[in-house]
Amino acid sequence: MSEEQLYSVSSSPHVHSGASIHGIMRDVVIAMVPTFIAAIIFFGLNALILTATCVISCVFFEYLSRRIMKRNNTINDLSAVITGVLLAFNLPPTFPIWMAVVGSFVAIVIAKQLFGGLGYNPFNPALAGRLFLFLSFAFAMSGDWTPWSYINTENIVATTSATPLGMLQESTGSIAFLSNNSNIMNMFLGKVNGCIGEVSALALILGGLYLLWRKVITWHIPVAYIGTVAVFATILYMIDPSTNASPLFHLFSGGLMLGAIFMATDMVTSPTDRSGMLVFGIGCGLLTMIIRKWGAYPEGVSFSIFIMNATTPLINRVCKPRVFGVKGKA
Amino acid sequence: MVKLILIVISAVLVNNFVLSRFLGICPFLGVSKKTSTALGMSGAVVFVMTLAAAVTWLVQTYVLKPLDIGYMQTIAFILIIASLVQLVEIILKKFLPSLHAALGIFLPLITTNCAVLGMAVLAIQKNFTFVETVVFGFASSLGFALALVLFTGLREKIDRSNPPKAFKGVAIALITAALLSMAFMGFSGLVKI
Amino acid sequence: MIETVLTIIEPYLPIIKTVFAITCIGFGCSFALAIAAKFFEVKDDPRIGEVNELLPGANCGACGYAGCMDYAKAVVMDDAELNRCAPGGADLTATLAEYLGKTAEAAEKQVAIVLCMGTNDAAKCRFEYNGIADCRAAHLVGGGDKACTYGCLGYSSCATVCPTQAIEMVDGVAKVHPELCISCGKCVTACPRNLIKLVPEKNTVHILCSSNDKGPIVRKVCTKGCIGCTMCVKLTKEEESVFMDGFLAKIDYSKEVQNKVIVEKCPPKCIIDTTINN
Amino acid sequence: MTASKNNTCKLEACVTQGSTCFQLVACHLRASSASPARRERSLRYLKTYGKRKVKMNFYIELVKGLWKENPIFRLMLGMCPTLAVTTSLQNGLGMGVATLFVLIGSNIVISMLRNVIPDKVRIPCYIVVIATFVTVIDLCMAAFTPELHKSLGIFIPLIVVNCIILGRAEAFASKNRVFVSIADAIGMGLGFTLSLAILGSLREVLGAGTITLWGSGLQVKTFLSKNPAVLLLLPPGGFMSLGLILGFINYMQDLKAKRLGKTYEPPVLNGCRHCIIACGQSTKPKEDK
Amino acid sequence: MNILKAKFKIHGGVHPKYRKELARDEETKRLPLPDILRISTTQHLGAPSKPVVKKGDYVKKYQLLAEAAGFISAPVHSPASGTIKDIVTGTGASGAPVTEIILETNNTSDAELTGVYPTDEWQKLSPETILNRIREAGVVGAGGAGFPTYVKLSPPPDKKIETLIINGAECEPYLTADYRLMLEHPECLIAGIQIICKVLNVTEAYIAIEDNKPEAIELLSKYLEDKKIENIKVSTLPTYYPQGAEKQQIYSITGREVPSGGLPADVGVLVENTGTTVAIYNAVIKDLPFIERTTTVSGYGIETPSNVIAPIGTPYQELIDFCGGAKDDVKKIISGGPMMGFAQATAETTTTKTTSGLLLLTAKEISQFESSPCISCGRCIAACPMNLMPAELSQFCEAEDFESAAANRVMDCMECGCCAFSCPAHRPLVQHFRTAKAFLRAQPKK
Repeated sequence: MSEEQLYSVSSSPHVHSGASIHGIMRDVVIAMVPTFIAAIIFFGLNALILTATCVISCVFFEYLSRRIMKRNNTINDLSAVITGVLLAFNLPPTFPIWMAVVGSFVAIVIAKQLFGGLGYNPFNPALAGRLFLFLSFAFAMSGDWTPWSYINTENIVATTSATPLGMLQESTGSIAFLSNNSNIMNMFLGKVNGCIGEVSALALILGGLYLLWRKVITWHIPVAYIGTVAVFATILYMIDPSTNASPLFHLFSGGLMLGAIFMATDMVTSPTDRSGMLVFGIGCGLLTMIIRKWGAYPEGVSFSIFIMNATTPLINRVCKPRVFGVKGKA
Repeated sequence: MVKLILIVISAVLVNNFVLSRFLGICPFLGVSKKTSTALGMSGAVVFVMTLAAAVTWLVQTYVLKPLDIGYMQTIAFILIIASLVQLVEIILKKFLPSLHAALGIFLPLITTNCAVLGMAVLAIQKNFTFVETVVFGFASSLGFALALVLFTGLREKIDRSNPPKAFKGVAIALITAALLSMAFMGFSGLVKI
Repeated sequence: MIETVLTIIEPYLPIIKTVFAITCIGFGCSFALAIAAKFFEVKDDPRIGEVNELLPGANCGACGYAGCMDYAKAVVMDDAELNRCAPGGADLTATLAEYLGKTAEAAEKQVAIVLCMGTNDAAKCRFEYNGIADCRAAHLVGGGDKACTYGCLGYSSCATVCPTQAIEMVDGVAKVHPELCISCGKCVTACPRNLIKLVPEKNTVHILCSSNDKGPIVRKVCTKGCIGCTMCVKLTKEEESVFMDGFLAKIDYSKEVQNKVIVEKCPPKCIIDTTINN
Repeated sequence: MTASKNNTCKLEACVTQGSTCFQLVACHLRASSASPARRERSLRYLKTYGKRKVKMNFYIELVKGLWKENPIFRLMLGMCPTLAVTTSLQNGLGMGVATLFVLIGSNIVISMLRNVIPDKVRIPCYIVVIATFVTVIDLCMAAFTPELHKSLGIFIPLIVVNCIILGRAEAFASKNRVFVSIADAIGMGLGFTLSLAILGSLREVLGAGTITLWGSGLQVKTFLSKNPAVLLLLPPGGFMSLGLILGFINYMQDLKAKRLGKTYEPPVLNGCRHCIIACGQSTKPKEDK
Repeated sequence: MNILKAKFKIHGGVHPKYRKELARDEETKRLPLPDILRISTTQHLGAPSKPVVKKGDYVKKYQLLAEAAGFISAPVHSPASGTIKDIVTGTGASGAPVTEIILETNNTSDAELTGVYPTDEWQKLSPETILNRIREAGVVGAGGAGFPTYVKLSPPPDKKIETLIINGAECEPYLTADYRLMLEHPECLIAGIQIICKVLNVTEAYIAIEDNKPEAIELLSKYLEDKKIENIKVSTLPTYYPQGAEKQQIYSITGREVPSGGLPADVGVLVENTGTTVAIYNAVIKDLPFIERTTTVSGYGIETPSNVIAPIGTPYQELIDFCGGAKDDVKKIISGGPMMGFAQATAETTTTKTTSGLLLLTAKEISQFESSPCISCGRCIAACPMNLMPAELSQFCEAEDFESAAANRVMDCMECGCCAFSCPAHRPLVQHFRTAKAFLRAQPKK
């Protein structure tokens, strides 16, 4: 009997859709390829080096921490790769390599593995790494923006070596200039300064469409997020166009697209139900605009998503679908 | 009016009592295991702190200042806060037993919640008027409540998670608090007060 | 005159003011509190708190109440039995009785025991189980993967609920460390196969099998199972401490086994004496 | 033998804290290969711990606060000043010394008055005593170290509500003679100072790249001073560094316990148990269902 | 035209690989009578029947073996003549211990029937007589749960049944037994529906069929048209799992939501399985007790997937041998469908009145569960037809916080398996809920 091959017995269901964490993460990686290409086009070798550093160090820290904790190896689920790429996308092209490694450490070890690894982290690891770097090394994160390879003398935005949002904050560029069509077009394509992965809205949207097509993400968070920003910016613009940039400027500047498509939709740290996702997206949008408009920092995407991450457990408590056959709230 | 709104925004978000001023950490870490208890504690703190703001301002302005013994602030305030808490407890127990049952166990804790005394001292340092002090007290406690409730939600998630053994319990709670506090850094510069 | 007094106390004025003010505040506060305490007094039985202090504070729930405080309340207000606190044991019962001026009979100290010896090499598996590592969950899937439908599944549900970590999984079977057991009975309810019993601590001889199958069936699935040969019953005929329940020999825990030779004589060796085997 | 001695200390720690220590004792009993007689004794100890007075000598009292019952790293007391003022070594030391002073003073007075103060109003009395010492140190610091006084700010008056001081008053000074109470206060105060210094220097080195002992007079710059991780000086850094240190300590303890063949349970914050104030209900938190 | 498209779309649901092509075109075959039948007395939901025979008795085909033990129970009849060898405790399909009557068959046909009613004469019978016949024949729901049909057809007087739905959705992958039944015996099915309509005095009846079975839809609607039956309509449902779940099907067709914890009768609807309907037909018109049923034997692990009529109590091994035997790489034997069926430890288990399928699956087809952490992707929530939050519920269950699970309505879970099917982390969600439900049911009511 014991030599005989035993049948496998488990609880139902006995068949599976075939979806796996690895598959989902692979799709996310694929979706980030256009942005990565755009980053290399605009920022050259630096973008490649930075991304490679972050990915390698993230995977290394993931491996190391799992090893020290004597737990199974999880680098195969590719989540560390995504964290690495996202972290790199959130860094300026001239960012020092050793600092990127520190950021990877914070992202993988402190924000993720200390909580038990993928699925347990309450905050988005890449954002934790980015915010740590941003708050620690403010100068390196925002100081020297001059692109390494891409210098277009016709493009004033590029030569002033400041991000569009930075210029809005410092009021160095006139609002009218920032909001004019050619500038918006540059921002849409990515011919501006900024972190390596956030400049090209076009590439990011392509990736987002791929994710939607593969059903990795749903439309709720990105649409709610971007929509809220658009509505908020439109209202401000209508109140006073001379001090407020146009809604299109707000949509394509800074990390909004990157945040809305890749970071706010991080499954682990966003609400699970559709209604909760809408709340989450709207919250992100409002906070982003509040910080952009009144806060001390030019950009509020990372902070807003991070803050909303903290509210996710509460949103999950409140936003629940109505159970079939139950009148009113469950 | 504008100043009152600014005080509220400042105390709730920008200079959150727990996350950026480090006041009231003990209850923040201690009473954040379950949402129900966190809400009870928040209620008790909001109640007591608002009341304490009013009373301490009155004592400061009408007793300590005229007598020119501002340095006795600490002793006077802690006495007042302690008795106030006791008083509230006695009265609640008599007249609102259900509320007492809900908040009762948290009330004595508030005596040593440094957020209350800290709020009173801060309000005096900032030369707030009476109304401003009361609003400040209320908003600070609201900020405490906000941080506590958010943190409790996170901790309920973390309690179901699987940190390495060495980080189970307080250590991981502190790391979570660090990340939450990092999130709240985003509000900095929103208002200056 | 007054002026002289004033000039004398002049340098000390701040001190006097301070003392005066703080005294006044202190006096005012205590006065207010005293009045409040007097007029708004709500009577609580102080004994509840004191009984609560006497209890061990394990909040294990063995007494059947929600926690130690609830039990204290029940003891003082509703005349609950004094011997229900398992962790406190006989000592506590005596203390409580003394404190409340009552008489109470101490409950016998009991410990949990797992009535199965079907370790990994002794008991066979029927199938390859794929699912949650929890006995209750595994029991619901095809009746558990152990070939013996009575035996310990080994997914340590009892060890998880034990408040004192007195249960350890040894070779796929739960084992109770009696010195740590506080007889709260949580494991008894946790075991889906009802293998765990609370038995008097003084009994040291146990039959560690719960299979009520006939001998050949038992022998097919486990080398350590009771085959119902009734040898132990025959050997203890005079003292009547072992009896047959269907095809399973059981110990009558109200008596003590005298003839310990049954430990040696049992063919599948499923009788143990904890004084020797431990 | 060291193992069992260690465990007895742990038991005593539990006794002084008034906490439930089933888990701890359970671990000890299960893992220790001690003789049955010792096991028996420990069990008896466990059963009667509520009633029996534990006798301890001066030395034990003095040393325990430094590590075994370190108020911050082990007992998790007085977190607010710990996190708030440790932006530099200097601040941490200043805060530690101020607290040490108050602790010694209040422990002496309370221990002396322990038979005089009526039980019902003991907490207000303790608070008044503590507040007095706090005011004294507040005024002293304002006079002699104005800079430090300014940078510690509101946290000096807040020593009043530091759980350590009230906690020691309630749990120790009110039950022990003056002599041991002083030892307890010194031990606890030094332990507190030590922890603050560790935390402060860590945060300063990483967050500012310097080590400052006396103003700018004694400032050492480290390799990080060019690109310090400023975040560590900000509030998140406080939480993070303390969390990491606690985790590290737990890890080392766990390793040590494993070497001795025992199991180690990290300290937990259970309701408001960490705050030893005898506020009636709160010492034994009602378990939520 | 009497084909009706379902109007209402339920939330959730999944699209598993159906693999119905394996057995859908196989004509139903009859299994030769096995030598040994082991007839379980737990053929239905409720109290197990009480054996009325004892060891050594000689029984004839159709003779009563065990009588109903209580209101929610059903009698069991002998599927063949032979000698009772023993009455023992065995293991049922769900793994729970059951009492089995072991019958040694002798293949003689000394059947004993009380009488046969001509097909047209049943119209004259009173509803009570029909009901009584259904009860005595031991008809139970053949879909899976095995609820005694007699009980179902006697709703409390305050609940008026207005609509009858015949569930021919057969949304479980692999299974084709009901489909073959509809194709091969439309007349039995329609007559069965008319009997139920008469018993309940219902005028409106729907035959619910998923739109992946166009032949059945066409055949039945043509049959109804030919016979000019107006009150029965064929309702086509979009194909997705669990379209055959009672509450979801009612919603799809009528738009009515069965309240949580309630029965279809609460919204004036009754749902019967096609197999049950045919069994009713057999009971009332042919006076045959429920002693055999059509079972789909399928999966990549069987040589020739087929639909087989087998007597109750047939060991699975007999069915497997009849269908050409098992292939070497069989990893799992499942009684029922792959989404809700029970995996078997051995092929020794026997068929019952509720065995709709016997699947032999290879390692390629089955899923492997891991208890890896939830990544909160929300797919289970999107898939849950009951609108629950499986991700959160399973975390409560994992932490053994069953009270929170109950507060979040774990009891409303019908264990359809959509959540676990779509979980990328391969979490054993359904098992968590089963455990929680078992725990909560064992708790005394407050």
